Amino acid sequence: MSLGTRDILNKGRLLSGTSACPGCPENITMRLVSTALGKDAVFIVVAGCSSIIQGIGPNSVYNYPVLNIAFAAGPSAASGMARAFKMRGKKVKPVVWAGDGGTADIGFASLSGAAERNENILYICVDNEAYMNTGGHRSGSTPLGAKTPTTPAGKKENKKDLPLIMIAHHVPYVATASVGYPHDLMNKIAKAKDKDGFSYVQVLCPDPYGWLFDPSKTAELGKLAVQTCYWPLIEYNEGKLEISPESLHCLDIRTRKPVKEFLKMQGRYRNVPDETVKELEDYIDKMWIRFKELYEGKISI
Amino acid sequence: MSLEYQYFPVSRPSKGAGGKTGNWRVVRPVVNLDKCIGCKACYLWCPEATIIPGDKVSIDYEYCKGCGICSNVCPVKAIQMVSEA
Amino acid sequence: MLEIRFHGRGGQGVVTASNLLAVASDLDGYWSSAFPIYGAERRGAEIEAYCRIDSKPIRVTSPIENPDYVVILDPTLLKISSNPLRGLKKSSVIVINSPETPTFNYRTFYTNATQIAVNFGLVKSGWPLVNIIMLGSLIKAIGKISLNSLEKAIDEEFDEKIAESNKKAIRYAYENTKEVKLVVA
Amino acid sequence: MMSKVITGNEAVALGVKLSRVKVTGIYPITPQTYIIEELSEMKAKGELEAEIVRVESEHSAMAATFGAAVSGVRAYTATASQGLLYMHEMIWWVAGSRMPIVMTVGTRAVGAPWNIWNEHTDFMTERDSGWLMAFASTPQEAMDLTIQAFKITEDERVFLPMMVGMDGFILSHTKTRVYVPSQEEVDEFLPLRKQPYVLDPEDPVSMGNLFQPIDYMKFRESIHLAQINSKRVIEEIGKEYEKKINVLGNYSSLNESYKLDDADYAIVTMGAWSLDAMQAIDELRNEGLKVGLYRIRYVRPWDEEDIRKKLSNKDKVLVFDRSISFGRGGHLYLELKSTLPDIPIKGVISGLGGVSVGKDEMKFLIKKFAESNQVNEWFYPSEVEKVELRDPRHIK
Repeated sequence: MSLGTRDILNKGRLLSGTSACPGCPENITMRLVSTALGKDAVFIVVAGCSSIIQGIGPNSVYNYPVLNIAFAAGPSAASGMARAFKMRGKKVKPVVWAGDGGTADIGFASLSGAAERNENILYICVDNEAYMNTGGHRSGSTPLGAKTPTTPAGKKENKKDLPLIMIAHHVPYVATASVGYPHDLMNKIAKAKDKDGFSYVQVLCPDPYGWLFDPSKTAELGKLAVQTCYWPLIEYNEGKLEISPESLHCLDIRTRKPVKEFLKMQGRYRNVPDETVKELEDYIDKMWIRFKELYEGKISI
Repeated sequence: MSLEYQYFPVSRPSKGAGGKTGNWRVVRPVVNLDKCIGCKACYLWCPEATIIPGDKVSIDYEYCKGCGICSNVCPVKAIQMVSEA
Repeated sequence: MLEIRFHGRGGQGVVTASNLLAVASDLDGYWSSAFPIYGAERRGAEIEAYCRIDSKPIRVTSPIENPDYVVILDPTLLKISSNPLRGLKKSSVIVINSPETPTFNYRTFYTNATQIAVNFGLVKSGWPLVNIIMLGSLIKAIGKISLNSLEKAIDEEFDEKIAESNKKAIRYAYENTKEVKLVVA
Repeated sequence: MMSKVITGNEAVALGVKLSRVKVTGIYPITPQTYIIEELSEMKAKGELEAEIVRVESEHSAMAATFGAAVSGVRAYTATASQGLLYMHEMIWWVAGSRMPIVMTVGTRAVGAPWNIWNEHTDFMTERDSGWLMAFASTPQEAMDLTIQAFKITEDERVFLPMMVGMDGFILSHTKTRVYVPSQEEVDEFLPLRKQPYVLDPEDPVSMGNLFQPIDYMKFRESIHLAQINSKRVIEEIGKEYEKKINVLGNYSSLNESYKLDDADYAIVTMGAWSLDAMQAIDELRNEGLKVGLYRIRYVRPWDEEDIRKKLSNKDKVLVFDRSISFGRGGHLYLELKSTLPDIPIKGVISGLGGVSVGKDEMKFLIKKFAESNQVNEWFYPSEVEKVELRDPRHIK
């Protein structure tokens, strides 16, 4: 554990009095990320909950320079910033802060472009698995079976496998994290920050109001997602895939907690048919077979 | 030419940009100081930065929204959520 | 004002020829403007480019419909369309790449630019580069643009080696361009 | 200052280099592509000290250019047609952020159907976005306006982005003589970059979060006033440019007049065909027709005062538009109409999608207008007049 509470006390850069819903996982993530990043970062916030969370101008609860920008423009604006700071001889990390809609859907082309160019930026996807800011509508990152206002009968497709897609861009660093495991998240952000090139970190952010659970359980859901192996904690560092300790048990199907334990806490999975749960388990199983083979070097991307 | 007409959409970091969010609260976290072991788990997870750390933690009620995460992550159950009513 | 229209095929350097003429004219103290008609044409397709030369700034921007000089880089074009001879005036002059003596009802200059290109090694991807060679014939026909300026324009445009062989070729073309005795029909 | 025979695209690229642009986000689209090729070439040769971000779309080109600008460096991009429309969202974002940026628009028709040739509709559709909008009539002017644009946009009385239009192919691809200033001359003219705020961790200002409705409305009014106040700045800077850089230029006013003082009739144009119009006017004057030209160089700001001053004593005015606001008419016609409510004004739309309208067509139209007023709103030059219009397919 490289970052103890002492560091956290000194470095968190989210100020109280945000416009976020109570129990917001994006706020938890912002506090942890800023702790790991320190001062020398500029945030590029694309359309989403975080556009609102900052509060009303001329004030903002993000104690960072922030460029608020249109949905699809984050990675490209960050690219321009990175080049500008390079020209000015300043060591400042542009950090894109985007939701899963901004990442998996509307912003994907610019994300892919910036990754392909290996721009010196850090992209953080705060993945609450839907367009929460507009009312929880399905995105490419919404999982199979989840009920949303635009998929009232449950989503028919699986979650887009963004971490693997980003790994396939062969960038220096790709990692996943969860608000259930703060130290893992902070360590990964600290590593990503030091890369001289593109890094991508996707943080699972269980959303009480979209997933429909008691906000006091946000951290718990973040843990359950990992324990049931629904959400993998992995790290792809300079071409090598590592499974984070919190997820190592997932490599063996016998040591996984049943995904049902994760689903039953969420209103979006109320009355989910057994066959959907089966399909979801199947998806998780296949995901772990892939990760296992990658991890053991049997296949490569 | 006076430049008074120039007005730009810029902001500066400031506490409470989202308002005095303490009044959103329907339940309030109350710390049992006898039980608190100062581990700061509540501090780590608080989404609003309203836990004031120290040997024992305290809470900034001006901004605390009462989400209850602190109560849930506390390993010694030292934080109780109490109705504001 | 002199108006010159170039006809060739995509890939033959029609646009470059018109540009080089504009640069050479500028070096001789004239105002000039050169531009192509841009379409979605690809290699082999019929292409036109234009050049205007004047002693004062040029204001007209439209394609040249009634040229004083028509330069035909590829004689086979005449078999596929009547475009090269479109809108000619009585006084118009034709400058054509041709192995034999052409017969037009206009004052005509010709040279075998394809042969000259082969002789001087100006062949690229199997295509003889006739565009610059034909400029030698053209300035011979025009009379008031200097070979010297054209050579300077070529030096600016190309690397030394390519420039040298092109300069030799245009000089040769300049000296060996023939005027056809006009036969009035 | 030295003279060179170059295209509009090359002239603009030189202007960008001389203005010491530090970052450019680029994406290819005909007919501006040569600008970004030139810049890439200059960078490869070590002549241009800038970062080039070769992005994956025009939306990203503007976003990258914007990101660089808010981080405190001079930034530039270029586009056209579909590309301009694709970056439309970001264009508004930049103006709303009050960020000085300069962009070239090599004007081109908008699909469908596909058309790569010149018209002004793409450019004109951005006139509500808050950008300053200048339009060149020669490659020389395209370069001059580009250099001036950096100084204008970075003036504290303005702090708005600016796009410089240039007719696709007709200017972008025409090689002609351009007087290119030296680096010393431009350095003397163009000071270090100024902008309203810089995003920097040393002083964490942030841009563009949610504001109250009343603030938002005040921001909008501020853009409006900055547009209006930019007129004086453009004139000042234009005069300075004439004095320090291009003594042959005529930049002391936003727009330009030609043989207008004693004219009975006036025509209004914008862009390259203005020069054909001047030629037509010279010839018509020889025939005894007293006609003059008012050339719009700045669509935004719109110089209402000057237009009234120069045109309100004319018998009638004919406005040439190379763009169309469907169902209403040409954009300049509509602007002129609202500026001069008391004068007979007619609008003619032509030259769309690359239809060639030159001196002869201008002469024909002006003469007809002066003598009989019988000018059709849609003008097809004779050679394309007999275009077969196809029947729409009726779908059952």
